[in-house]
Amino acid sequence: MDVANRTNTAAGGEPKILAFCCNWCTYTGADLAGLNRMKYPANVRVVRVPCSGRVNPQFILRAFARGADGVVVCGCHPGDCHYATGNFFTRRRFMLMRGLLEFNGIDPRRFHARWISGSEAAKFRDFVSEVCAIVKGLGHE
Amino acid sequence: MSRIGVFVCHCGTNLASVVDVEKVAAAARELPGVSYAAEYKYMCSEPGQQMILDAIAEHGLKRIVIASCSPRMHETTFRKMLKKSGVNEYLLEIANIREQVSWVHTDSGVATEKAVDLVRMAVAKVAKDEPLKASSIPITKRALVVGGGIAGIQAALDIADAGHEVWLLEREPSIGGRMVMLDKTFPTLDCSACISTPKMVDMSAHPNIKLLTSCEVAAVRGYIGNFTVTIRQKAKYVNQDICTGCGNCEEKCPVKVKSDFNKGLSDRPAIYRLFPQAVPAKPVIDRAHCLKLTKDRCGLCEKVCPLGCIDYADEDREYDETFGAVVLATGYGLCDWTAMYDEYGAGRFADVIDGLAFERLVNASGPTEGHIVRPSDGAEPKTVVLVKCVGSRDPKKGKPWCSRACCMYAAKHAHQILEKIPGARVFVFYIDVRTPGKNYEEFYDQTRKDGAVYVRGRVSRIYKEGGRLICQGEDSLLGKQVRVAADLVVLETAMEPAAGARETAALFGASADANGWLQEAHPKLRPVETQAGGVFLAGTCQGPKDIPDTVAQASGAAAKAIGLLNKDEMETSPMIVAVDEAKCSGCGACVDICPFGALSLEILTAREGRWERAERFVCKVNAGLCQGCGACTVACRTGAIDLRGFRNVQILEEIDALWT
Amino acid sequence: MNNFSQQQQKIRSAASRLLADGTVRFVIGWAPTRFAERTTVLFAHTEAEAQALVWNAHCTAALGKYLLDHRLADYAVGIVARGCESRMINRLLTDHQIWRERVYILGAPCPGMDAERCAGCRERAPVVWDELLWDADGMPETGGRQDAAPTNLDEATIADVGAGLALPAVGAACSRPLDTDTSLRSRFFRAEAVEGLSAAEKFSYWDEVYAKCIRCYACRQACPVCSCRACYVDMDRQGFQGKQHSAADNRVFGVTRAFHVADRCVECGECERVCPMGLPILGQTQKLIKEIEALTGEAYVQGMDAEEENFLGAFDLDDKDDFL
Amino acid sequence: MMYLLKENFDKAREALAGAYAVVVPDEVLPPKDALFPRSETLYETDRRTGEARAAGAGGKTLLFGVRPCDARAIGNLDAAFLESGYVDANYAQRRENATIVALACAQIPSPACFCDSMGGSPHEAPEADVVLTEAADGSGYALDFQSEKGSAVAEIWKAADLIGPMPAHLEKAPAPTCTLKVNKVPDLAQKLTAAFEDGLWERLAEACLGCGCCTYVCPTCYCFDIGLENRGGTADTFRCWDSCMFPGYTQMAGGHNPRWSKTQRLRNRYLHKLAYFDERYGRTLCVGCGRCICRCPQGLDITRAVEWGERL
Repeated sequence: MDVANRTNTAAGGEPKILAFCCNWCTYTGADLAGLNRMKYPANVRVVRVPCSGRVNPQFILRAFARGADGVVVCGCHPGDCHYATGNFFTRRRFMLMRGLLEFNGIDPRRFHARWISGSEAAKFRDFVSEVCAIVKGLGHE
Repeated sequence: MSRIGVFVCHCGTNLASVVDVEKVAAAARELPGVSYAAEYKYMCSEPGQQMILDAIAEHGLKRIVIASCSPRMHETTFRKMLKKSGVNEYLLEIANIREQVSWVHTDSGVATEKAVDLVRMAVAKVAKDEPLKASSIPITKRALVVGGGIAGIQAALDIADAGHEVWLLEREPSIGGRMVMLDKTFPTLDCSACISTPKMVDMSAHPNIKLLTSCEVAAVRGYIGNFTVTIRQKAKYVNQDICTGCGNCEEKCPVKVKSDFNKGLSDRPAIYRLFPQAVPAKPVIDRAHCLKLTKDRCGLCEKVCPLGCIDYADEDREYDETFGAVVLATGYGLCDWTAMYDEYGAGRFADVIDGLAFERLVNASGPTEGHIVRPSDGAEPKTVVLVKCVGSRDPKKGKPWCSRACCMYAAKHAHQILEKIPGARVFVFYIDVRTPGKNYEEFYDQTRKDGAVYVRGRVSRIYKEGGRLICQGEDSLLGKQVRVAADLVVLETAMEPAAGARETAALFGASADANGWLQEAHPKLRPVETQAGGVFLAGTCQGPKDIPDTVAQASGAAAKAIGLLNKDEMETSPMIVAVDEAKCSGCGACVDICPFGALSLEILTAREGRWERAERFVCKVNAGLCQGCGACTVACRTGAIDLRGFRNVQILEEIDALWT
Repeated sequence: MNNFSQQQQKIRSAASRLLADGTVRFVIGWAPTRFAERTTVLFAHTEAEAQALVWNAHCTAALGKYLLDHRLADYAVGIVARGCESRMINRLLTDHQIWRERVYILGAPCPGMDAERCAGCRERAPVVWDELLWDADGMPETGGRQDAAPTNLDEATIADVGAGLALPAVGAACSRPLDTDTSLRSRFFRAEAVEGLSAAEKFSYWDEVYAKCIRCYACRQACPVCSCRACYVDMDRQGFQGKQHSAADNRVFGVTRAFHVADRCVECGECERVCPMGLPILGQTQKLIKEIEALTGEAYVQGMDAEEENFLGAFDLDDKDDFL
Repeated sequence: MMYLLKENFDKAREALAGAYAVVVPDEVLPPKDALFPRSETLYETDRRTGEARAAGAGGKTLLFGVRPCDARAIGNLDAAFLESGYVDANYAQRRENATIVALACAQIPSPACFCDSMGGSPHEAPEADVVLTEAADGSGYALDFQSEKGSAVAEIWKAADLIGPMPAHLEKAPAPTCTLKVNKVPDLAQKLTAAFEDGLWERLAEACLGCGCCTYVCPTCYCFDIGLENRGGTADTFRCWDSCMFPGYTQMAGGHNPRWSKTQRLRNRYLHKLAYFDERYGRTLCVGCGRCICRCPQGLDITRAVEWGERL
């Protein structure tokens, strides 16, 4: 969690952003961005999970503890979950976790969540670019 | 050492033109656990796969990472390939360096760096992969259809025609449902009974179909392929095996009860069949009204029965049967408008009736033999008002949804009145006219040409004046109040889910939406499936629809059930959750999360510490129901429940791999 | 004025009766120590031992967690339960950890004890009991602890009561980043004290806290919500948390612990009271409850009954996602 | 006898900062952290080559203001880490590099102190290199330099002109006595171990929460665990404090746990402090610092076990 000292930007490198993407929506959307040859910053590293409901908030803690500059969690839009309700739980979990991170002095601009469907390749591109710009702007404290 | 092999694909030039594949392979060779790394033009091609297989054999590789296109593309291909090797097909990870690297980044340097990172993550994860084995469950080759309306009948016939055994369960004494109550069907005006009763006869004669009437689902255990259903057979008091349906008993029975089937427009005896063409064509005793069963007198039916079929001692009984697939076709009911619309008289006026009652009035086999008369005095109405959207599209008083069929059957009713009563006038109050169906708009047009007057607006009040019913409302096109003095008012009321549908569906693990309509797995792409594997939806239980749509969906549900029953065994994904009972504290947090009802708490009795027979709760996973979403794993603080293939430790390793 | 003496007598007679008639195997309550401002926990197994139970402002330890030690037992356990203990019991019932029929609850409405954790307490009367020892009327309903009443050592029949020297609170004499004022507090006093800080200040605030943490896990052990058979932190092979101590590792533990109890915390404050290093960790859990209340717009108090729905085990189709 | 004026106390500490990393013990934790850290990397391994590199254990330290009981506790740690037949390299290196400056207790620090019942004294610290004892008039400290390391400290202070001979009219203040008295029990170790199966252990443990607080604040608890953590290309082998109060301490790989109850764990801790160590090294491990009594959230008290032993 030692963001200040261990981030990549602190070492002068490019920031690394970890993205958890659900297999059925966002991962598919990211693939579609590729199929359409859309361009976005190369700072994002995707971890594929079956459902955003699989993403344990402790994974986010781990990523920050290891030195992530930013973490994003993406899933299907509410109501579109491949497993019906997984992302509804995701929503509550990360609403709480985000508050807790902020409370602990982790800049909330380093953590983002977004619903991105399998067809929203452009939204994936824009979101990744936006987070990347924000995180680059933050640099290190 | 893990003996991991890494194979980097060029994908022709798709990858290699941006990513320095040789550099990726070289970097992979330096990763902990990696024994071998290579690159090749097309990994997915025959020679590419052979190259991997050869490398596995030559270098004794135990785990495989393939850096190529998206796992959504070729994960299955490579899993199949691994089946030919000694490596378990789940000891495989794909690093997606095409869709998520070479196609989206232009700078070769950063793209290569990212590709190396993704390979590093995949290597870290694969080192923690466990060999998994897909298991298979045998499928009971028999379907259960719940509900004997046209949807259930169609689904049952389709499944039976495909060669599978079907049991159809109906809670009423006869199958037929709502469709047999109707007179004619729009837009073709063919006789409803003429097209539905032959299907009912087919049903009863079909060698693959077993009919269960006066039955309910009491309980369900099991899951896709193997549902053990407890069926409750309600007492019929008539030995159905012997009865020939001669009808003596029905004639002699002294009791008169309002007929539900005829919407109270006629009477029936206490020993009765639902309607003349009922299937099975044998009577049952209505225990609530039979004098023998309620007061222990009469006994006439027993005396007149030539075959001694009557058995007053008959009792409800329950028994278990196993089915591989289930089609829910529980249908709809009409909303009780009398409880919602006091301004329409709330049932005080005998000549304000609902659409289904009108169907019975106009039906040749109905109580009036097809003569449209006023229920109050039997006179022929000259002016009839049809009110649409009673209960529908009215979130304040009724239901928020559109009932879909009413626009068309209102047009049909108007047409029938104009046809049967010369000189009759018909006014139709409407909000919108919705006619999306083949030949529907044309039918509506014709009805207007025939003389039906369409008034745009809701009826705000119906009251009696001089023996006639005054319908008052605003004509919103004219912008003024109108009053129509009617002899008969027909309310085209809202469809609502049949009573008990939600509860019945829940027994099978399927759910209902906020309005009580059964929930399909996906509103667009999986409209006949439910979240519960092996449970399918047919007809109006899923939402309001007309007969063609109902039948189409029923055949769709049947096709899904047939597809399931055609298999002897069903392979289940091994990537599901598993519980470590030693760690599980039985708190049940995971149980609340599972959308499939795959988790439950059970009491475990075991020796523990000083206690010889300690009882505690543990979570059990129903492998047939778990779909592998893993949402439950987050609720488990201990990590006692974990998702195979995406275990906590695997994901943590992936994360750690990024920051060294 | 205080009613401690009379009430103590009621506890002793009720406990004696339950032990005499065999209703319970033992009664869990408090007993004096050698030190004037300290009590310990006593499992009274006999009527004579029941006479050693005390009730005074220093009865700070919460008793609910002990029920877990006997969760597999086939006998019934008696327990003196204040508001906090009764909420713990409900929580343990909700989490299927104990059997209601094997707990006999002596309800003891509490005036607020001489502990900082009691300062923000809103629910001092028990919410579940088998027997209410005295009426909750006249108990202050919110905030503020009672003035420390003299310990009723003269009434204690335990033989070896020591010199009666005052021993400070468990975590006292450690430098706290916060003041230690124990007067009337708002429900989320700890969280509010941190919320006003800037992000950088928050970060260094917690850095200081977690540099001191010794990972003794007293906070977890005392927590009635931490009912796992195996804590994630004890399973380093599972990968979530290694055993290494560092401010960063300790911080991951602190945040994870808070998240693990997030929607089930009964706000007893034991985690903070038992901390030997005197760390103000209550703010973490308070913050989460604040967040839940902000989302639902409704009060969220756990332990009020045994049939509660966990916030994280449910959802509303219309839950806000403006954090996205 | 050399003498340090009270007004020069802080200067004396500061004067040492050039030659040593000066550690002033925490208020709660004993100074063992400086010799046996909460967590330390033993060696780093390259995960590809398997080459390991020892991490080393730091340079010269000076513990300033150690309580006599804690100094005695360091003697007990020495017995465990250096004198048991196996020499723990990291501990040995730190111990070798450490100079201990003890400060005799002018007042009893806590009502829970009972060092004088355990064979110690608030004024005596033979394990220390330097002992500061307050003069009877409170004007300064009498200095005992008890070793070569102590003499090195004396040289620094002399060079800085901070100390001088103790004026003849001054004498050390008499040692205070602890308020918590525990009777000396002859053969306590044998009595307690003989009562291993006694039901009273369970009664002593009933109120125990099972946290590890007592072991972490204890100056003589030296149990540790060794773990491995992968950090990308290298793997850290680390040692960290462990606690016999945790079930995981005795958990075996196959799932069996010989000390499955908290009674067994508490009994083990008490017996280690009062009997087992004595049997092996001829000295009682518990030094009577009182921290475990003071910090136990539930009011447990190890002296109860001593009293009970007396009645056996």
